[in-house]
Amino acid sequence: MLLSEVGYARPAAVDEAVRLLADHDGARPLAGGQTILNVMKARAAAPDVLVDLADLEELRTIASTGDGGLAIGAMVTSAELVTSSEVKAARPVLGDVAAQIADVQVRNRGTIGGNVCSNDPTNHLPPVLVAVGATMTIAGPDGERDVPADQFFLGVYMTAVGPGELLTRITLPPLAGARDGFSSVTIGADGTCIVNAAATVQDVEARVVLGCVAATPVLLNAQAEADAVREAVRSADIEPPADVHGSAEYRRHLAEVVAVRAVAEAAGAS
Amino acid sequence: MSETTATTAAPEQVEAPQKGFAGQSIPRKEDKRLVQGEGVFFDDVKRHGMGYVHFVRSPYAHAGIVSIDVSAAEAMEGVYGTLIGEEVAAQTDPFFEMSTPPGNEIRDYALAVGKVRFAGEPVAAVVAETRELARDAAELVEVEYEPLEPVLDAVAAVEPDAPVLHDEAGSNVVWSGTFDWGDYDQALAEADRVVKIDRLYFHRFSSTPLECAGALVEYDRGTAQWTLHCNHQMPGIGIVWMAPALRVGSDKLRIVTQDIGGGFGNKITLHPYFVALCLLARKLNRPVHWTEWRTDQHTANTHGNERTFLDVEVPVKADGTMLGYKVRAFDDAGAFPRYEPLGCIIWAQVTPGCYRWRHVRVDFTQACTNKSPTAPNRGYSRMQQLWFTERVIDVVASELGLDPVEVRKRNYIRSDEMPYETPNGCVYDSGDYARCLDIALDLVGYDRLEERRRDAESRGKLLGLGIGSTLDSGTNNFGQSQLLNPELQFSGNNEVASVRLDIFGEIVVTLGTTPQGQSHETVAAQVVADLLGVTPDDVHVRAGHDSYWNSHAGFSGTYASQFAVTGLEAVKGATLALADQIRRLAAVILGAEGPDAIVLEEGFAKVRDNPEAALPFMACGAIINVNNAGLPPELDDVTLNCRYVYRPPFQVPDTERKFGNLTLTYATQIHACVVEVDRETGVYEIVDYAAVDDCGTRIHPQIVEGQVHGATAHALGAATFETFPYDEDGMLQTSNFYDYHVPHALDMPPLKTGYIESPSPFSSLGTKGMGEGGGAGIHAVCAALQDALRPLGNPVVTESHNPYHRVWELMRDPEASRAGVEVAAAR
Amino acid sequence: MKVEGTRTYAAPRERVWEVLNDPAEMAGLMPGVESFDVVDETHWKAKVKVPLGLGSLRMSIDFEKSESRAPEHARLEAKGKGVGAIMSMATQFDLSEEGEGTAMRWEADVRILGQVASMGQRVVQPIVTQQVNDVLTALDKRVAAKSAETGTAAPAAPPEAGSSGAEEGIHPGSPEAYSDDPDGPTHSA
Amino acid sequence: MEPVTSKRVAVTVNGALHERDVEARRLLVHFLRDDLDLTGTHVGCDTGNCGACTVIVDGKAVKSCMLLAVQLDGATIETIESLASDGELHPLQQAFSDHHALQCGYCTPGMLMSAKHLLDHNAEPTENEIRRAIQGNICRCTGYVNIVEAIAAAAKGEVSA
Repeated sequence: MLLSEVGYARPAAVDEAVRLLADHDGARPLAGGQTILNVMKARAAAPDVLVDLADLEELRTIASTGDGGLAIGAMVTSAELVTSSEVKAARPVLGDVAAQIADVQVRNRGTIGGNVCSNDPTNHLPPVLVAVGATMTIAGPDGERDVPADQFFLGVYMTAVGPGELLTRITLPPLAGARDGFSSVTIGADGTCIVNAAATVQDVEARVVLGCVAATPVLLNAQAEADAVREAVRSADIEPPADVHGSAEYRRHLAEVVAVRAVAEAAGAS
Repeated sequence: MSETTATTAAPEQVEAPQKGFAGQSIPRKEDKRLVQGEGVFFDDVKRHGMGYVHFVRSPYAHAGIVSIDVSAAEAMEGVYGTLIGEEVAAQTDPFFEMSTPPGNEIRDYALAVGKVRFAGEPVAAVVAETRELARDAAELVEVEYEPLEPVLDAVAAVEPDAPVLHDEAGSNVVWSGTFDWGDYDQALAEADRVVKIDRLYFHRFSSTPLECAGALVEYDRGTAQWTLHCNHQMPGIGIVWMAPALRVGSDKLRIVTQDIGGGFGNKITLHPYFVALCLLARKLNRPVHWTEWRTDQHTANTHGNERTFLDVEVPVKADGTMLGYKVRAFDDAGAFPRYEPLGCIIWAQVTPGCYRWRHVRVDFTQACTNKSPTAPNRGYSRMQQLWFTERVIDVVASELGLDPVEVRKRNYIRSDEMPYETPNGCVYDSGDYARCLDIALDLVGYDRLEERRRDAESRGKLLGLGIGSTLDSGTNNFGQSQLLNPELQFSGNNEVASVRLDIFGEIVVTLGTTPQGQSHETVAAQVVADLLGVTPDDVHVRAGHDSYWNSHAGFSGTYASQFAVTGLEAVKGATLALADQIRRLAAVILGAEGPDAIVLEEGFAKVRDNPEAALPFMACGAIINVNNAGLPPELDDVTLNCRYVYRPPFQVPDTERKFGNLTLTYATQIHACVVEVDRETGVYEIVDYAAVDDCGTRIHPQIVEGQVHGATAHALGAATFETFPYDEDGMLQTSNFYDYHVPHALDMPPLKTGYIESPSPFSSLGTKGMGEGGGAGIHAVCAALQDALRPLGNPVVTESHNPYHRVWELMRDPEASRAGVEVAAAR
Repeated sequence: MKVEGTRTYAAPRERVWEVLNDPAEMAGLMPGVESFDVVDETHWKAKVKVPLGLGSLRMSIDFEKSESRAPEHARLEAKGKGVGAIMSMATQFDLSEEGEGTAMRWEADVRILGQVASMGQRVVQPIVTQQVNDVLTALDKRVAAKSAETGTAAPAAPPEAGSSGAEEGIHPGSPEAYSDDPDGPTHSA
Repeated sequence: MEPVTSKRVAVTVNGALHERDVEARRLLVHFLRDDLDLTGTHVGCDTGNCGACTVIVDGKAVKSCMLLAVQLDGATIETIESLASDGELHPLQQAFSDHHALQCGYCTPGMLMSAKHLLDHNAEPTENEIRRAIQGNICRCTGYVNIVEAIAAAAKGEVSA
């Protein structure tokens, strides 16, 4: 509950934030803080400096892109995703899934950027963003670079955001006739995730992404049909972690079930 | 989603229409401060110059302590001082142990001495200027350990080659003994069948009160007295543990509580932490403040008892009548016995559960393991036993193809048999289990069960109904401790209250109890108001407990479902004494014939037949306290300050036969639960739930119902989500609320409640202790799951905790669970 | 928690052995090493800052080489201590010649005790796997580099990104390097 | 700009402006409880699960153990101490008492702030909306039955005088 001593800075602009992150070894961005503060309370990991992104207004916007997609600032909260009419219109799955994150208070603070950058295996958004084919924009000392979501997640609590870099924006392509679905098994209603899956179905092709079965989301491609999805999960040979909420075997089984359900939901979505 | 339905059935025994406040759900006196954030919990108490304590805890489940170096911590700026086990061993004596050898050889101190026996055990303490600094400094304490092999299972712990936790005891056995009641061999001879179950397992969890433990401790050098502002829920017993360990008289410890954020038994054994705080306050000559955090509470405070039942045998007649049972039970006490081995006998209060089983043989062993110590936890020790009896009923019914409702009704003790003496001499005071069951079944729509099964099936779900029949035994006879250790000088029980009329006529009540949400201020005021002819608003019940100023008796505290009997009998006794004094005083002042001519109404002592002659309570208080010249000598003993100690009518049990009445009252809970299981995932949802309660006369129905809701929520949490499992290294796997999922608002099923009132013949108000319940929800969920899964190869639910993955395993491999169950022909 | 696997190197067995048995080389393989002291031939001490993405975990680690049969087998025990965390690891590897190159069969038994363990197995398990992978990836590169220095064999396919990334919360390898299969898909030539 | 390990912050709490030097590492809940003596806000866990520390910051319910006090410079905070006015209980407080929606009272301040946040944004919540609104608040005494009833009653203005 009690944090180690930590430095704090609250830059007014993205380039200043990037400079702070680059200048200080062990600096980490502080977005909503709903994961990193917990880790710091446990003193399981100790950043030396927190760079508070609260004043970076340009990271707080949700905008429709010209092609009907969405550009979401990294500091947009889960609560804002839930109520955003742009999200509802363009890619409703994002709001639906954001509504299942923890609880009201956490959704009021927790951000989309923080959720994906922490990449806790139990998080819901990483699989969704991989499934929809989002693009992650990372600002660094040399400007911005784009990383596709399926290359963004590198490990538990690790992503493609490097030293002196900052995730600023997440761009979702337009649905363009595709449909999204999501399914999860959690401990109680909206509790800690046991296994989840997100799916995007275009015509008869499904992109299925499994969460909480590995350090990073697992992307599979299959025909959008139950047996094919099940087979794709089987042949992915996942080795899920075992814990008190489920053996590796149970998670492997659930992965098939939620994958099929996510695809079915996508197929049924209008 | 939720609905609360009081059954329309008339109460079992209707007395004359209620006159007065008892029986009414009046507004709670506690609420005004609590809804405004103006309660005073221990962590809200501050003192000038106080230091914050942080405990250095063992990362190992079992290890020798080679060395502890606190020099770097002490050298840090802002650090006031430290305490280590060697100092504790020098300055204190080990805590009193209740067991017989070898269990009583165990030496338990405030900090680990020489060795650590569970992960999270405190090995040192650091005090600093701020909370954060104390933790920083704690990281600088260097402890060198020599890791030892841990033992993590009670059955394995008593094997000859198991690692031994307490070298001084030479064995991990805390207590073992055999209970043999009725004639089990004869029962076997009479039986037509014997149902055998290899293993049943009741898991480890706790009620995890939302407020963790803690204290602000002050030491007064001049008087050598400590004051502890804390949340100990049983100060009387706490002092009995602490004072001898600190080598002082009990008067040197003053325990003060006001509001306590839930206890559920988990705050009964805080004495090791508190002794460490006392030593620090004395050593550093400054107040010290310790706040336990959630992770600490889960890893190193108290857990409920974990129990394994092996080699169960149930002799059954062809018609489904069960004659009794035989079992070997292993209870896991964790690293130190502390409140144990009382759990080795408390279960015996409900030996046959709700059933007319007459022949029982139990071989009971309790052992230490390298896990967090256990302590009483809502439903303490009886819940484990009641789960066992309910599993026995359902497994036997299932194996013999009998209907679980019919089997229960056939075996339930009948209302016309009350008071009923169990095979071990306990007396069930009153109740009507079959009627409660009918109400519960009615509430969950039992008559439409098959129709609902088909409907669920059409949605890919399996529907099942389960019943949990339990008893909440209240008001312990502490003489039961002599069945464990005949040398112990405890017996009976007591509780105390003081009621007085103050100078301005205020009615002031102090209780011996230490409530943590049980509404004692309100309920005590109802009883006092009725007896003195005033309103509850006129009755000032002191909030919390202060061992200096509150009357308290040896067994005072809030535990074991007893306030409605012990607490209220004490309140009633003190109030009657006060009423008598007021009447005597008024008779003299008003010139009435005698005390019997005086009635107490609306804050006045009035002459019965002359309403004009009335003395307000304010005058009574003033006359005795400040205007007493010239009072006649017959009023010499009138103080208007009356203390009453209630002692239940207990005998010392027969230690040879382990026979006797162990509890005064038995409240009944019959729960019915309907689950729907998802065939693909094992995820299940409770779609209908009814809790029917009978706690005799209800003084405050809303509060009683609140306790029913709460006990049900605890049971449902334990059934599905809440568990304290350890990995092979002895690391707790659920040390926070992410992994130890407690029910949230969306997790709770729609709850229906019903009640009957079977007044206890053994309490003058007809009340029975209640609030703990018997874990009926756990039993009902187990039974409902077994019922739901029947079409999938009839798996047997053998564990009390059934998370989704466990249900999935039962569906996938029913034979694995069935392998341990056998129906044998009787010999 | 046990992790194990096999890998092959496009380098002679002696080369791989050299890297694995030189404490200085070892120091280069571990993530976030701040100091490394050789106590004697079989005992070393290190202070590391284990990168955990959200921040680092400092640990002091004592190493003991408990078995060594050049150039084929070695066993190493490590005991680490950090704030709220105790790590103990027993690792062993066996090298065999495989054509021009070397095959390594390895296993590591890692135990994490203390408060860090409370973060839950589903987090700790992948992190441990990840750390082991970091070491193996660094080993790949080191063997390849050493081979390049001496020109004995073609280098193994090196990972793409810079190796200092791990300390900064970015992983040096491609995403696949962090799959749960510690063998990694394709690190050998 | 250079990072600092402590900082002066100005926050408006329950209508009063407070300026304090505070360490960067200090959690908002400890700032409220220990520095400002507003002890009505409670701590029930150390992982942001239990919601006992819920307060309203700039109109939004948040868990005060999941924020640093330094993040709140310039913010407006409402705690449980602000709910009653002039000795009159807020309808939610009265409803909690009417319906026996509290036993030990430890979760109650956080629960009430979550409920207030709900009613501030949704005057006529359904039962499910009420349950979702208090999903982040753990109560270990009541099983939530009476809490849900109390919030519904307060929304409808059905509270005793």
